[in-house]
Amino acid sequence: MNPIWRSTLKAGLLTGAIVIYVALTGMVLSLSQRPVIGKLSLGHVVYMLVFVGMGYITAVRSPWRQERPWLVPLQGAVVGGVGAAILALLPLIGRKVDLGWMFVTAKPELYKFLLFNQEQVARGVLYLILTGAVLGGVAAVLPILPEVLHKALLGGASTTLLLGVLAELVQRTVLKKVLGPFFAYKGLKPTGAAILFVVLTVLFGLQAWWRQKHPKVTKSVAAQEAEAASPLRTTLQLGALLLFLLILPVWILNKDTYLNSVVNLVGLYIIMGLGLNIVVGFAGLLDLGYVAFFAIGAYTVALMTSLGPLGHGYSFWQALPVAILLALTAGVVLGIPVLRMRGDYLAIVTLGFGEIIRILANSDWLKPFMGGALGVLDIPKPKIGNWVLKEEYQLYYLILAGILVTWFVASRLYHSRVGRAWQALREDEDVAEAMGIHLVTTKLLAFGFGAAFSGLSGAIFAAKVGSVYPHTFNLIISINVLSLIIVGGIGSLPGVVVGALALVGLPELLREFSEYRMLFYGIALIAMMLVKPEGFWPKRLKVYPRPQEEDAEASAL
Amino acid sequence: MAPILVARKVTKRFGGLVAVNELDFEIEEHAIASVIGPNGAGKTTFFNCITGFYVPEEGVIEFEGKEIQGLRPDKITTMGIARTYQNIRLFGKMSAIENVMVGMHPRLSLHWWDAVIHTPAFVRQERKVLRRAWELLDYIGLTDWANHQANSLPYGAQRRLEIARALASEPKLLLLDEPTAGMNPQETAEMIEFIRKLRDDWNLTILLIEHDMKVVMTISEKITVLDFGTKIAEGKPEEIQRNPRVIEAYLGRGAASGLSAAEAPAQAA
Amino acid sequence: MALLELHNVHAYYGNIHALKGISLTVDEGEIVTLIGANGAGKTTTLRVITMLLPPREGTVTLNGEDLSQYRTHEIVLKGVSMVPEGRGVFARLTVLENLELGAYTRNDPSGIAEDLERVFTLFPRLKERQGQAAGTLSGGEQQMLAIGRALMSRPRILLLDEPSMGLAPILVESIFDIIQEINRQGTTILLVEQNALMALQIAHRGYVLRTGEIVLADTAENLRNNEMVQKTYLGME
Amino acid sequence: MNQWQRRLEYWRRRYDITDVVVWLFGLAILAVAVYGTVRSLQTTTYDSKRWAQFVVYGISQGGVYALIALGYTLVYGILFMINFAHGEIFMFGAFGALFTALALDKAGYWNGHPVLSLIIVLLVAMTTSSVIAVLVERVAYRPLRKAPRLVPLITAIGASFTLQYTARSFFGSGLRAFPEMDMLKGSVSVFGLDIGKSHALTIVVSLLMMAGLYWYVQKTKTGKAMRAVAENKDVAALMGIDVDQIIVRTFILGASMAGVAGVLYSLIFFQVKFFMGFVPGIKAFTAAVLGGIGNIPGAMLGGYFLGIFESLGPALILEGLGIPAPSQLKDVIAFTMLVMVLIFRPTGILGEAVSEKRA
Repeated sequence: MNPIWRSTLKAGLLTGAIVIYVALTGMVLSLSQRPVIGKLSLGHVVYMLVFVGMGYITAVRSPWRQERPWLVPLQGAVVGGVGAAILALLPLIGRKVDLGWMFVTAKPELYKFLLFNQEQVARGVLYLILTGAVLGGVAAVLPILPEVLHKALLGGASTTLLLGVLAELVQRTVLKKVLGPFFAYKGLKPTGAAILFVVLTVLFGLQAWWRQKHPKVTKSVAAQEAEAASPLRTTLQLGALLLFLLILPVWILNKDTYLNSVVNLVGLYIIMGLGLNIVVGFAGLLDLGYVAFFAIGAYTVALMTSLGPLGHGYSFWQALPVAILLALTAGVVLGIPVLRMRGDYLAIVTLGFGEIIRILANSDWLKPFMGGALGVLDIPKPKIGNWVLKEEYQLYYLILAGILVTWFVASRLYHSRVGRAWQALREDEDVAEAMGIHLVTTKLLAFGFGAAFSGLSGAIFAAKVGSVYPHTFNLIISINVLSLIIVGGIGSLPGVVVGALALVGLPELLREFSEYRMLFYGIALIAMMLVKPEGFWPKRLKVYPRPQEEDAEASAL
Repeated sequence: MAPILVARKVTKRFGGLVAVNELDFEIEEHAIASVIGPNGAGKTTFFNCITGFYVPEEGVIEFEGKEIQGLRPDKITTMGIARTYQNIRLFGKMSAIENVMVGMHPRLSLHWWDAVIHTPAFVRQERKVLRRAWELLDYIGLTDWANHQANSLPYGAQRRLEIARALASEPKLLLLDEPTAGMNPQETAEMIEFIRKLRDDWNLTILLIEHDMKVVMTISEKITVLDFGTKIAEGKPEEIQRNPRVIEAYLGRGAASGLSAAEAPAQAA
Repeated sequence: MALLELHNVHAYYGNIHALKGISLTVDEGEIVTLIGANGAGKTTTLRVITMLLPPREGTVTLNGEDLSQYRTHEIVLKGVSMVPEGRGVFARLTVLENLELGAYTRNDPSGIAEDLERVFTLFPRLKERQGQAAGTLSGGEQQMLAIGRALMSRPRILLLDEPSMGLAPILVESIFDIIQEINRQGTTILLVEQNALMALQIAHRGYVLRTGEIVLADTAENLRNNEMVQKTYLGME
Repeated sequence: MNQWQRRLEYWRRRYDITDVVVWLFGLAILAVAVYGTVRSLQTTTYDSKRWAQFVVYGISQGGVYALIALGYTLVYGILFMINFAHGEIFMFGAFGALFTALALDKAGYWNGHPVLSLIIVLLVAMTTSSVIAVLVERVAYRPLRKAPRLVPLITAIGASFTLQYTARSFFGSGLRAFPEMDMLKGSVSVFGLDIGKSHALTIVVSLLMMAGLYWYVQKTKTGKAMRAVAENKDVAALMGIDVDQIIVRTFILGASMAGVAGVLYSLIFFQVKFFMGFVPGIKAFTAAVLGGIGNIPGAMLGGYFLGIFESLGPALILEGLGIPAPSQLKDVIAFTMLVMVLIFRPTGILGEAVSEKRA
């Protein structure tokens, strides 16, 4: 057989394996009640996207793209069709043999859903295979189209789908005023989807056409140097961003409690991410016990301010500095013995430390002081004068302030002697030491800052939620924070925000997916390292302009 | 002139292997000296003892009259010794200028809180750092590469950048580990000139390890020859060239038994 | 036809252009030496031949067969064996285990036993120490072990990378004697050496490398008499 | 005398205030532990038989840790990376065992032919674990072999979570009961001690597996190739060893041990769940580090050491300090011990001193 067809068949088998995996995780069935566009449910989307994606990838990689483009859609159809045929085996086997004792997700409802609720099994299987073939084939058409058309259709289709998935977000925000008519209660109306698709495709097409006409030139380093010397534009951009952030909770999100609480959660993760980014991103120390400092911050505020029997009656503002200080102290105390260890040992010891804090908080031994498994309740909201920050959109400003402060500190540290020492350390510890950098104090500084930021985040978290329990502070939080800085772009400050939005905000908005969140994290971590290890918003080199005195020379460059 | 660095009876062992054996060594201030010897003779190990990467089991190393053996590398660098590496070890993902700025680390004094608040002293210092970094890049002719990632630089530029990074720490003694390795004759000739200029411009003492005999003979005021961690000869280039033990260690039996290369029996015929 | 032939080979470490168009041949039964300063590309050439560093351009052929289609462990099956720089003995394994690994690709116990005897005849020291961890051997013994191990695969061509490195002159002599002996028994040898004149005494032909290029290629005798070679490796004006 | 002066001088130069703080920190914990132990031995009511049972229980638990730890150590020894997903490989082994055991139980074989059933279950568990391990190696580690060290460590964490939550989705989030075996009910008496039969089985099987592994690595051709690859991959390839293939075999070997551990663990605790790999995983990793990671006898020793310490520790140390419900804190003891070992012996109990050659 022709090797290209053989590899196409292989791709089809892989598609089948992936689709079966997706079906057996239970995603397909549990999301089948959530409409995206008309009758098309999220359950349909998750497995059909595999056909689309694999068909598209096959086409992009196809050696026939140039010489025999007419065969490419056929390839895609084979990939999708074979994948669907394999998926069809699941209901076919499942109806004969009980798989439920092994796979809890292998239920008759799933089989029915996969066969499009057809009474006749053969017809259901046929529909399924046809669906796979058509989707794979259509997706494979895109890469052989002219580039503008390709980009336009891809952008239009994926954005329409995304809007359908994020219907709730649209419904609750200011966007409703514009897009409201296109949406049903949940998901898009079919007509709305069609109109949106056309409009978006045209828009994406125009943009792609513009790009083609005016290709983006990467600025030369010399131009960047000149720009860095006069930072006016950056200042303007920053101002606009700040304005947006200030009006976000009230005007854009309509004081919606749910959306604002999501935004606040993202904010707390951003603070933590900025802290861990110093430890992992700047200094290259892998800390897996980062949640410990978050817990210390939260418990400090909880115990100092709680109105319950365990509390001591201090105000939030009195407790906040204590929380930060205690977290910092814990960071340094842990850091001193641990930071002499080799890199990989650091990971396991910090992980152990995170567990220790949780176990201690949960233990009978410390129960009289920390409440054991029952936690600490009745934590009052912060007050400014007589103004109580009790609503989520009010707390937002507290968190925003926290982010701004941590961002400011992190970025100023990064561009200083200390920040350069951290980077040197990350690059080559031995040479860094030979450059006169004291390893332990430099690492301790990173660890201390990371811990302090995490403590700050924990302190606000306690006040926001109103109660703390030991089981909240498990390893998963540490992994979340680590994942978000990696997905965003390790060492990059904007990357932290992007990562937090993608890994904390998006799953919160897609509550249907919450069951599968950790699964997605795991896959995201692997995929990111394999495909785009530098992250979505990679760290960029800072451009250092020539000093002012030599302006004449710089412009000559 | 007084010696800037003195080593007395320095011994470094790895397991059973004696890498440096009771080495006595001196280098005068403002001199250029070389350590040569076959591969594995203990040259780099000796460098590592000076810079604090290794702790010699025995012996004393004095720098400007102060004992330094056993001190950690960061302390030794702060005292005024800087080095380059046989296989270039730049901070690859930082820009060229940042590499130089890291080099200034031991000469800067302000703390993290100065950086956060941007105290006037900090702003002044950073401005100075930036200016000096550009000056150093100017000096080695790499201003065009200033804002490029260090590991994207061409090979020769990386070698020079490593020297600039070492200079940034304002050393009194500079150790160069095979500065001309992998260079063609013209680049090598330029490097020789550059090392001389370096010494004069920065009032340095330079100690180098080198394999290229031509470089060694041209540039050194004093040569120390190591073999098996032991010093087998020391002196001016002309003396070294004539020293039979050196010829033996380097050239093997033909030369050692008094035959010139041309007269050696062609056993391989 | 030459046994081993490199034609216009270019190789890179990252973006460093380490070999800039090397062409050389080694004929059956020869000892050929590559000499040059540190960083000239001698070791890189050997790494290219064994595909530890596949060339970006050019061809490496053994007996007319292109080697670049194989991975390193398959090269050994083709009859190429290499003694790496710094000997590379497995320090935690015993001398005997090291030698056994040299015959990893072979499945003829009697032939292996025969070759083991041959190695022990060449290096009686190794027989005495066969139960000892290789890391406890002296430098000279490790070099012997590395050479013996390479012979265990019954190579057609043996690549030697700086066998004299870090050895006392007396030992260097005996190692070089043994190399000649191995060659006399029928193994072709490509020898990389810094100790240039020593290498040129046992080699038939030689190549001089400088910064990734071959600057001289001649018979060993002519190279020994060459003024530039003498000057570069003696530093004599 | 002179020697002591020199040593003092050496210390004064080489170490600074942070080192002193670390040692004081370690010594303080040690002092507390010793004080607790003395108090416990003075006051508690346990008799010597009870103490001995703590030890036996610890050895059996330690055997499981040791088997898992071997997987960490084998992979670390050859790739110098922490295979964070190894705990999940253990968990999948246990699930493989669970479904086989359920099927055998349904067919009446489980108690009808217990020895045969056990062997089948062990083989299935080893196979399941191996398949998962090979999959992880192929997808998440092999493409990144030349990447910076942090990168495969992160994919390992990712693989760990993917596997854990895949199991959760596939097999449900609740506990699954592992069928009990009549043969393993009750206890045997050895030297006057009553040892639960399943504990006894665990001890015997883990010892046998470890002996087998040791033999395999020391004596077989593949074992020798593994050790060669661990020392130097390039030179190993020059011997004609297919390095990738040997790495896959190493993963299989480690996973098989984890699969066996999964069966033994299920036989002791009678339950299988999707997050069961996490705690034994980090404990086993701790054990591997304790013994000196990369070192096979070290992993075994570390496993037993940790098992015994964990079993004895709460009663021996914490009770004397007057801490209520000390067994809640046994993980705290385990991790504290890890920190202590790393402070005073950074390369673990049997680990070789990492040569100071760096530059």
